[in-house]
Amino acid sequence: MAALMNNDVFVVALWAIVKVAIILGVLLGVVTYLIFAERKICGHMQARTGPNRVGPFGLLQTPLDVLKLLFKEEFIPAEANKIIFHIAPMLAVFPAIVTFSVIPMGPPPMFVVTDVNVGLLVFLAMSSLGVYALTLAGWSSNNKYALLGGLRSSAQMISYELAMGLSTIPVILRSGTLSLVGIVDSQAGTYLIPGTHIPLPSWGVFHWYLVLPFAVFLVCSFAETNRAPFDLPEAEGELVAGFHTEYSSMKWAMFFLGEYFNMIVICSIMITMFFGGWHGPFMELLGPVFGPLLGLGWFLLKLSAFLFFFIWVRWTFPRLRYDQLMGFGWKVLLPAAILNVVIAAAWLYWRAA
Amino acid sequence: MNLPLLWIIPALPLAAVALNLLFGDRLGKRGTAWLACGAIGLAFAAAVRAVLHLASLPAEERHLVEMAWTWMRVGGFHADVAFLLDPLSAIMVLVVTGVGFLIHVYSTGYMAEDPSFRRFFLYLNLFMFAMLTLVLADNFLLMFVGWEGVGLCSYLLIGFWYEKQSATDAGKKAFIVNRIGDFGFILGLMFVVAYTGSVNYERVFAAAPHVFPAGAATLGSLFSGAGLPAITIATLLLFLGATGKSAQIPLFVWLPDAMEGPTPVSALIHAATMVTAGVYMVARSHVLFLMSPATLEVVAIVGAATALMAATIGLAQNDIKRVLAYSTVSQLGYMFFACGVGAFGAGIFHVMTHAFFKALLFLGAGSVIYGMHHEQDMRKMGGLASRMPVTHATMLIATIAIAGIPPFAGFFSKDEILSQAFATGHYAVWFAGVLGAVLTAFYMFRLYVLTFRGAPRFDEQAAPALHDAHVAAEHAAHGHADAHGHGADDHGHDHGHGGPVTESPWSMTLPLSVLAVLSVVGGFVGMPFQQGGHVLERWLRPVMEGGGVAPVPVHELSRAAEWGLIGVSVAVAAFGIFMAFQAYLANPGLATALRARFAGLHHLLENKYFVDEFYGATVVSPVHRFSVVLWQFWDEVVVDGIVNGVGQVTEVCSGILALFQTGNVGTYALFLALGVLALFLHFLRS
Amino acid sequence: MVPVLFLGFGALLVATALMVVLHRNPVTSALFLVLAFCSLAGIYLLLHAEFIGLVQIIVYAGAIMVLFLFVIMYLNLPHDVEHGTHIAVRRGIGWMVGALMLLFATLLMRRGWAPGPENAAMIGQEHGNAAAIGRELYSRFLFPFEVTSMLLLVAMVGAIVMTKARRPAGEERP
Amino acid sequence: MIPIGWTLALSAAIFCIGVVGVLVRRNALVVFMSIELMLNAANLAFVAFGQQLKSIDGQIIVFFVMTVAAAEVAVGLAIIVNVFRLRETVFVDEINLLKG
Repeated sequence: MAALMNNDVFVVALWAIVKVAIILGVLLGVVTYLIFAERKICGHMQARTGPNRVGPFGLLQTPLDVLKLLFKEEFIPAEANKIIFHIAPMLAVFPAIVTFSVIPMGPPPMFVVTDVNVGLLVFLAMSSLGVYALTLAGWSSNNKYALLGGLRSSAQMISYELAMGLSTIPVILRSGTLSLVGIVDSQAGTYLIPGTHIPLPSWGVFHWYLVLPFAVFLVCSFAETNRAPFDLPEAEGELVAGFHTEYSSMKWAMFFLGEYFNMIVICSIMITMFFGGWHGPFMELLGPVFGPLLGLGWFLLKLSAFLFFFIWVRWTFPRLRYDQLMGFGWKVLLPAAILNVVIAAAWLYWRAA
Repeated sequence: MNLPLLWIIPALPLAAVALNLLFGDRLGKRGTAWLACGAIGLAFAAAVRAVLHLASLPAEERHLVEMAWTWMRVGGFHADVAFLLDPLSAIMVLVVTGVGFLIHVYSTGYMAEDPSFRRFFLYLNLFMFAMLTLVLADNFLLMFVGWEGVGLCSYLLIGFWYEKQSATDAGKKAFIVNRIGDFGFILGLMFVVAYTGSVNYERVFAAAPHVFPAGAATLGSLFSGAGLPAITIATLLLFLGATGKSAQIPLFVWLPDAMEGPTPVSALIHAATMVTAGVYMVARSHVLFLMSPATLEVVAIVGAATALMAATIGLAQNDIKRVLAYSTVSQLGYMFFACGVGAFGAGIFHVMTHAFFKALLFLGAGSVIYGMHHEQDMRKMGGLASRMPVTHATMLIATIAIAGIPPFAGFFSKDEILSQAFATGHYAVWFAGVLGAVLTAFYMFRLYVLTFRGAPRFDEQAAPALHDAHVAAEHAAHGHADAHGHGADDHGHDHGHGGPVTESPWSMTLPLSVLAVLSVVGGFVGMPFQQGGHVLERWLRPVMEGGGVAPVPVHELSRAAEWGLIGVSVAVAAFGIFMAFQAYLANPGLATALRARFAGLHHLLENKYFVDEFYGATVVSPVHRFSVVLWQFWDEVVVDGIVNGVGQVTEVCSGILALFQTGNVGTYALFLALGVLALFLHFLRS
Repeated sequence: MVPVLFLGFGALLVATALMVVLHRNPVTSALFLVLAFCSLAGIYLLLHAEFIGLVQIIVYAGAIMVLFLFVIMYLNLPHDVEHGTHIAVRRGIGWMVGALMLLFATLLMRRGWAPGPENAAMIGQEHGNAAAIGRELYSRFLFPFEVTSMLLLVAMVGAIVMTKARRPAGEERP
Repeated sequence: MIPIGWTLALSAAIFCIGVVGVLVRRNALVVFMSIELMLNAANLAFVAFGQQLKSIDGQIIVFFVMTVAAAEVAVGLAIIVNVFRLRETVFVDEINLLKG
């Protein structure tokens, strides 16, 4: 045992496993109540109270829904490609979880699973893998609507990945590294607005040349998570329920899980890149033990804010038409992102020179 | 005065051509006429300016070269597009632009009815461009460009009325005959280049005396062909080119047929300018010719023979333009034997005067034809003197001039030529010249009398009918512009077609008058009996004495001898004129009697010594038969056989190879993989 | 531990590649190919080529293969029918050639290898080879880099033009 | 540190599998995928050699190969789609218009 403890590889692996376990556990809970929050919020937006029967304030509503889904009968359509039909939902969840391994949720090393020097690439890679879940689900369930949904999702996600990837480049240019931890570190501290004495946290979004990238990234993140107003793969108005028309019970739940995971992931990434990650005031005051905890707190705070924003948007905006979606992605976001890259590069070069 | 812009002189007509091509259809007839004439007029002005500048220089510096750009540079050989203005080219350029301008003006009247007015002036300007290039070139190559250009334009213009078989045939004939001459020219040029390594006049003439192996060939050695020096061959070939262009024996046959073209064309190209190109070329390269006495002999003999022969033919022709054509040939003969006897200056002098009066004669003839509603047969004319006073007067002047009566232009030049021939001891040639002079005087006045004097031999009242009949006939015979310009009946011509015979419009008479004046005074530049030679001689001296080649020996004639010669030539001219009046005016019986007496001779002359038929028998038909053989055997059997054979072989081979072309990607990939395997094996075994 | 991982990834790679070739359903082949690429990316990671590894996933798995899937689904291809003698023959030949090639390749690689010129140290390993690659791309390989961008542009335009839906004759393309 | 022999053997194996795929399959798309396999085998070899020679160039070449592969796939798939529109098939042995 001691020998094992001295084997650092083993230790690292052990720690990683522990962290992953914690994250998974927490995430599942979080998602459950994220759904609850969504229903509540949309209820209040629509001047109703939302779920409030089961348990106090309806708090038990979603856990019991999950339970129900677990026990529901599983239906597999005939002529479906069984294997892929089974794999697809897992694919929806797995990339998101992988991405969590590189997100710094608090000051390293405590709150970071691993710090790979190409963390951002990991995120991009995983989000690009996210396509498969929807595409395959749509294709394998041998259903026109599902297939259409799958095709839509694949086209949509590929299109928006471009803009998303490009909009991250200014951030990389600024921080000079692909490691998410490095990116977060590059946003530590504050800076004075030129010409004034007003201090600003030197978060990405507070630098003028990163505002537009942030906007682009935000829009793309909606598209990547297939959430309104970009939820065309499951546009219930046109395709019964899009790619998961044929799915039921736990597989269907997996898709939901995946969607919310992705949401959380992308929000964390946004925070990491544009909102200083876990950085926030008063951390130095609390000393080495509680300071990091506070960092985690800041991170969670920002995260919840973003999640609220996502829900808010979903229940506010109407769905785009498909051609609008594509046109917007290719003709507006992509050029904007490219413009960002040029502007940021020029600005940084000029400032460095 | 800064450098005269030489390049602008040929550039102007070219620009006119371009404009005419681009916007001609919008310009309309007036615009086209203005454009064409304006360009030539400006060219004339530029030429005058340049020549004045040249004259302002001291004699030995009169040699302006203007480099436009380097044309080609191949190894040691290089040719420029460069223009040379020296006394010789100065005369030529003045004559060409001046006479050319007048003839352009004339054409605006003469061609007024022609539907393809624009095309005519297009060709005419193009010709001017080519001719000026020829004249102004400072090297043989560029000269050759102009040479070919004028050839092309003459072809185009002879065949101007291409819907007429005879015209197109004449055009082709002219072109082909010229090709023979051009071939000689090219070969001669190659000789020159081969020996002197350059085409530039200066370098060639400077180098020639040194590079060409000496050794004067005599006339005898020409026929024996033994030990013929290169210079002789070269000059002979060049002279062959000259005979082609200038219609000398043996290549003169095309010029009379060239009369199928519009009369201004005959005047400009086939009388005044182009046909003298040969003379110009010989005079230009006199250095080379002087180096080869044998060639000079040939030139002199050919010239004299042509002069005599053409003159004799001229006696028996009835078509007014043909008479003039043969007189042109014979006059060109004079020029050549002037060159032949080494009197290049005299030759150029005659070129100039001849340009004046021959152009005048043609234009006058054109005016007559125009007035006669395209009647060209002199036997149907007569008594026009009263009806066309201006034409008559000018024609008379020109006729006297060509006949060689002092003080008209023709006299001076012709007399100088003859005296030179005498002085250099070419007595036979001289005698031929004198004989030619008699004949010239005779047939020219025959023309004059038949046309203008005596009683009219055409029915004026019946003119419309005659004309209408005639229009139909014209199509077959020598139908002209208006043959298609207007159908059988519309007589909307300003000169009242079919109406009474009247004088031509001013646009035609004006040039006539100008040319008349020129043919009167044109000869005074060559007034004899002056210390150190007359004006023209002194003007040309820097050119003619350039190059260290001894001129043909001249034993100075005594003043008395010269007077004698003058007396002789005047006398013979007078005799000819007298005979003409006798034969055709005083007692017409004489002519018929003569014709009856020498029926055979007359028949011979009327048919131009059967030269065409002779060529047809000796050259054309053998060539034709040979080419038929080539066509039916060589081309159809051998060449086509080879081609088809290649095709069939390819087809068979590809048929075999196509088996590998399965169109199946998999197979290709398989072959590829096998190839890779082979490579692997190779590496493994190595 | 690294060799173990390598062997694992390698085995996965070979297996999935074989499945790509063997499986009759294009979609399944494509998915196996994705898997193969992912394991290849893993191998890249083990070879300290993190950047290439992840680009591998992004480009191949994330873009190219999605394109493949998209096309397959768009054409709605069924299982490939592959029976008949000539196909069987070709299959036999194919496998034979492949085997031979592998044999020869191994034989070739069994030979001695001349040691190549060794750089002093792997450039820019300290902070990820992404930085190093970027530096090289924008300095020594700048021209090929630009040319490649042009190539991509051309390919994009070409693809768009080719797949544009045909209009009936007479009607002009906008 | 992995011995280069392993990597090369692996890449050789993948390459040969790709070859087999090209030779055996008739579905143009699968053939295409096999070609991609070969490309990746080459990439692997490049990376391995780069590793061996302690040079980054191998990976840069791989980068370029990937770009070219992307372009190639874009155009190739476009061609296949067109062919399918025209001939209703993607089987390479049924498309032999160029048969000599």
